[in-house]
Amino acid sequence: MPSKVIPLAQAAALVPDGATLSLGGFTTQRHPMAFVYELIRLRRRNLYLFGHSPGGDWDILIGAGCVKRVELAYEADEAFATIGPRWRLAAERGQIEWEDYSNFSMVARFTAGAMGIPFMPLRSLLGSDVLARGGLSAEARAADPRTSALKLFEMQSPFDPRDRVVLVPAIHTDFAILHVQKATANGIVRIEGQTFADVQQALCAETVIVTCEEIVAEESLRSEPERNLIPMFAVHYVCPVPWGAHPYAVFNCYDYDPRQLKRYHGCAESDAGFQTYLDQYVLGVKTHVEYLNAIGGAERLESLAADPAYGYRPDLQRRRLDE
Amino acid sequence: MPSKVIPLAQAAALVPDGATLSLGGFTTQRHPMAFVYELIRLRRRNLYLFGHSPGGDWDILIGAGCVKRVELAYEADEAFATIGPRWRLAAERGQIEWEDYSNFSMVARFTAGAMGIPFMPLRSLLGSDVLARGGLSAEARAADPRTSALKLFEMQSPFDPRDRVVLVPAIHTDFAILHVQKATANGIVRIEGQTFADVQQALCAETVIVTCEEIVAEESLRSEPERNLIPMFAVHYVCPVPWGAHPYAVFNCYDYDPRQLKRYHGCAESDAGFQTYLDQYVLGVKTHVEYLNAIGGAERLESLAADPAYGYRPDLQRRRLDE
Amino acid sequence: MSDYTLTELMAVTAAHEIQEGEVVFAGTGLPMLGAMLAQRTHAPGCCIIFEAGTVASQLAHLPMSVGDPRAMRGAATAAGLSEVFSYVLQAGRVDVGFLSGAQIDRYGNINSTSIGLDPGHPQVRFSGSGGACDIACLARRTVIIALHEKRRFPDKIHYVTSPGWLEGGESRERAGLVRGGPDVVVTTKGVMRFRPDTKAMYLASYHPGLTALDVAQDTGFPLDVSEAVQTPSPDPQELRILREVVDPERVFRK
Amino acid sequence: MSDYTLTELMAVTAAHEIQEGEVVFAGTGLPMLGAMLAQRTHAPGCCIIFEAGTVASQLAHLPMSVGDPRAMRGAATAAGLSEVFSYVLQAGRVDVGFLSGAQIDRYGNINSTSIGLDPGHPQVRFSGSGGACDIACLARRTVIIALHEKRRFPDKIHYVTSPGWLEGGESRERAGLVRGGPDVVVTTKGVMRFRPDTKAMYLASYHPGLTALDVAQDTGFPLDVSEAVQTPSPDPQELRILREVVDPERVFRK
Repeated sequence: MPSKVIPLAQAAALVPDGATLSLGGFTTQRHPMAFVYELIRLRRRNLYLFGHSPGGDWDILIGAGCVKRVELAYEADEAFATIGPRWRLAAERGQIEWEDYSNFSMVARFTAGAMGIPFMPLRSLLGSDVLARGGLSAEARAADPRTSALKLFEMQSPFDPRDRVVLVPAIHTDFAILHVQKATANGIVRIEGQTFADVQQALCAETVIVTCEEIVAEESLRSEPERNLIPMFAVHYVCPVPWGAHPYAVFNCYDYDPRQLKRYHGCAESDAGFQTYLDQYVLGVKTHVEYLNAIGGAERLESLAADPAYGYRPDLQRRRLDE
Repeated sequence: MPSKVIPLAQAAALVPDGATLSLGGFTTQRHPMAFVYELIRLRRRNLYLFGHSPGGDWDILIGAGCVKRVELAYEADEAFATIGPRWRLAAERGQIEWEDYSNFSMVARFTAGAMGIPFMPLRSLLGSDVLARGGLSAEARAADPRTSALKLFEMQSPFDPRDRVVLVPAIHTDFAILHVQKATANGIVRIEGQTFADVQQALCAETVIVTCEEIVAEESLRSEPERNLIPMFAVHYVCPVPWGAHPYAVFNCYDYDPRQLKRYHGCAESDAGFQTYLDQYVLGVKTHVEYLNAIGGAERLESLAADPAYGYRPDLQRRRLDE
Repeated sequence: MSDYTLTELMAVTAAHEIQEGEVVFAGTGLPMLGAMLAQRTHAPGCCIIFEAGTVASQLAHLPMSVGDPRAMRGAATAAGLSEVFSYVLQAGRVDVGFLSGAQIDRYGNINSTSIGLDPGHPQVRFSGSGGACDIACLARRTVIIALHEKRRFPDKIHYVTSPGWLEGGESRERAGLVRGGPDVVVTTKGVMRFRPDTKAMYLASYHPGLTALDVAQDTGFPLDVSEAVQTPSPDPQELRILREVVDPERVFRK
Repeated sequence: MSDYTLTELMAVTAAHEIQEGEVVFAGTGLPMLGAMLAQRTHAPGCCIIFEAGTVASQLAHLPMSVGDPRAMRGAATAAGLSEVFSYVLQAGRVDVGFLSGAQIDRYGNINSTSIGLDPGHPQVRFSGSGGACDIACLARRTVIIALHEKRRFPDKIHYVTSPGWLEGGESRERAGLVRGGPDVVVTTKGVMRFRPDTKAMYLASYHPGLTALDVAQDTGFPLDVSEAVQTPSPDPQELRILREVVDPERVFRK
């Protein structure tokens, strides 16, 4: 089977302005950050993002002006920052369009898309303003096929009229970009640890790009097929990008980087600070290798490398950092 | 956490007459046969079976008169027998009630039950008599809450009226019985190889009984949690039953037994032959160990043991058996 | 005939329906022979899928069921029916699926459920759909394998287990099916295809040793044979691989 | 106060809401402290679940997010959000879920989305639901953790992110919710519960150093304090475990 391996910069260039996409990972783990930085360097505009609980991957894209609309449940780095600073400011300033869902409903939307059905029924959302209210008008929805015609639809079960469910509409994106531990050149993917909604996000996308810590031989992944969750023919491009999720964690590879996260959140609270961060760590460097040098190089990375017995760094200093 | 281990006979005795149940496995692999033989010895009656592609596990239960109604897509041993002989005869003689579905729709019904939703939408079945016709009358359905009020329901998507889907009703059974390779005493389960619909069957059942080839230490399964698919609190009872799926295969443990399958299918074509088989291999033995002796004992079993490099027996003679 | 059997001819003919790189949803028996032969000859990159949960197997021994441990050999992914049916088949990722049945009508609708006008009181009961209805509804195209006898190709079948072109024309699309439909029928007597407009079956080729008329006479509905040619004989190299590599145990080969 | 902090008091109080053997859906922060403390004290068999995909973790280090690699430690199952939300939460297998928010009303409805009457033009935007709405709808009962300030307990919240008892009485059931509802609110000032009939919040206990009236005055709706007692102080053994075993790094402990 032909190789699907391409350089990161070439993969990022596949995403045009106005594209719909989802990014793998969850708050503080396995975001395709190297890919995100490339999109910012390419100055992509008017992207439509779909996610459940993204973190700084979205926040920096929003701050860099790449994003027109988001459909989401949450955007923050949890204990590192309870709301993404650029997302908060963009929302409060009216610089971004959005629609609020919950994690379960967004994941169910990806799942419906992945399964090839138009909707999924849920017992969540009933009684909430997530169901009762919408961020986008009917006109805005009708005008743009990238967003579902209806936000949600409540119905009675035909099998028992006392049963009420909410139908959530399927998502289909142009792209899904995942960052994983291992992949083969021909697109077999191994995710270690929590899978989040990466599988469903991949399977509801037209084009799937996987960045990985390591390209491995086919036999090594075929020997345990129970752990390869994405059919290989659904993966279109594979990019080897070691440390590709920094400053976020990758189970069994490295931990999150509390110092860099603190730096980001410190800077991103103000427009000027954010621009400084962008200039220093994204626009001012040309490649991910240069980025890794900018954040502290081998010494910093070594301090984050996972202890194989834990899959993370048990001695990592996470609080009371004085730089 | 307290142990969930109980003897097989005690576990089987939990299933009362008239219970609804599903059995794990698919045609020729991982059926909880030792449990099935116990149900026959207990002379259970009026069972309601739900399945996608069962094999001889159902056929022998049907033949032994244990079953009142089945909802299914298929019942056969594939290349060993293209229809289960006792199921065929029971259907042709009007001795059993049934409803026909497809594999996908039955699995989606289990999945809906497992997910806690009343139905799942599908794009299959449209245009077929599986959708257009039913085996059970509206009166029969209304009279028995063990069966869904409607077989199926066709609807337009509220998100796009051109989209049509079939809603399949959730299944909830009293029991699910699985046979797996490994389990811990407190209910962590490891399935190796194809999972079939075992996970969904377990999760839509009120009580889950797992029979296993081997009870293993908790650490050995917790070290690879990505491969334990059933939340441990959903498993109620665990029974160690080596060779518990014979004459069917268990990946990485043993192959199917072509000679015993030939014997069954040869006998089961006639009422007298079937009774002889039952007497010799089920009713005439008291325990699974006695059964294993009856089918040939250690010598036969050794000839079926899997080659670890394959997970099955590459040199197994499967055709042109002359006993 | 000659130096090959009818089963071998059908296996080779079925293999030719698989193109390089395609995703193939294979069932037990002849479809496995065809898919494995294609993978060992002209379509090494075809991806074999079994509904019981395996994707991209590199079979070393023929499975006797789609849930056989042999299907695990070299698989890239192993999961369950739900993953294969929803994420692969329903999502539109299967290029070609294989079907068979007891009765087939002129539009490629298939009965594998029962004989008798009331399926609730069958004269003969078969195994039922299994995954056949789902493959018929959701694969991009299907290949039907069948024994060719007049009673198996009747004017009207007793139960539509697996929808083909329904009443022909655009009736399949009108029923709400989003893709697919039967592409070819490979039988013990010939190869039939479907007219693009009416979706009626016609004879594309008759097997060596038979005539087009022989096939038409063994078909229970009028069969247009005007374009029929003789089915090509298997290539010796294909036969060798089929016999020595694909099915040396003669699991399905007769 | 004394030899423990307010955060420690709240963590211990939250831990007491978890019973032995229960399935606990925990979020980042105080709920993790409470769940881990319960597991190390009176409820060793409680099963800690994180929505990002882990079941029955045996935490060695406090996660800083529910998707933290630390959540993998000793887990019995690791999968994704879909498995946890559908097979565990929606299926009714979660005994207790934890919630927090920026605004909470007398019926335990929670706003964690935005301040301002039009959520499309927020004065202050928060992170949004995350899994909170789902936990509020689908757990068997919920424990709410909050800072206690008058503006955070208003007469009317601006957005119902997570449904509590809605308008009280049987309104939750009428909305179609099949189970659950808030059981208790643990704040920086006291512990509140809900009347079985009206579902209105009342003060169950006020923290040491405060009076019932103090709490009522810092609440934006009328709060029945007639049954309020003082919140029990943490047991020294619990405090020791919280400090030495659960959070020696002071990740969440203040």
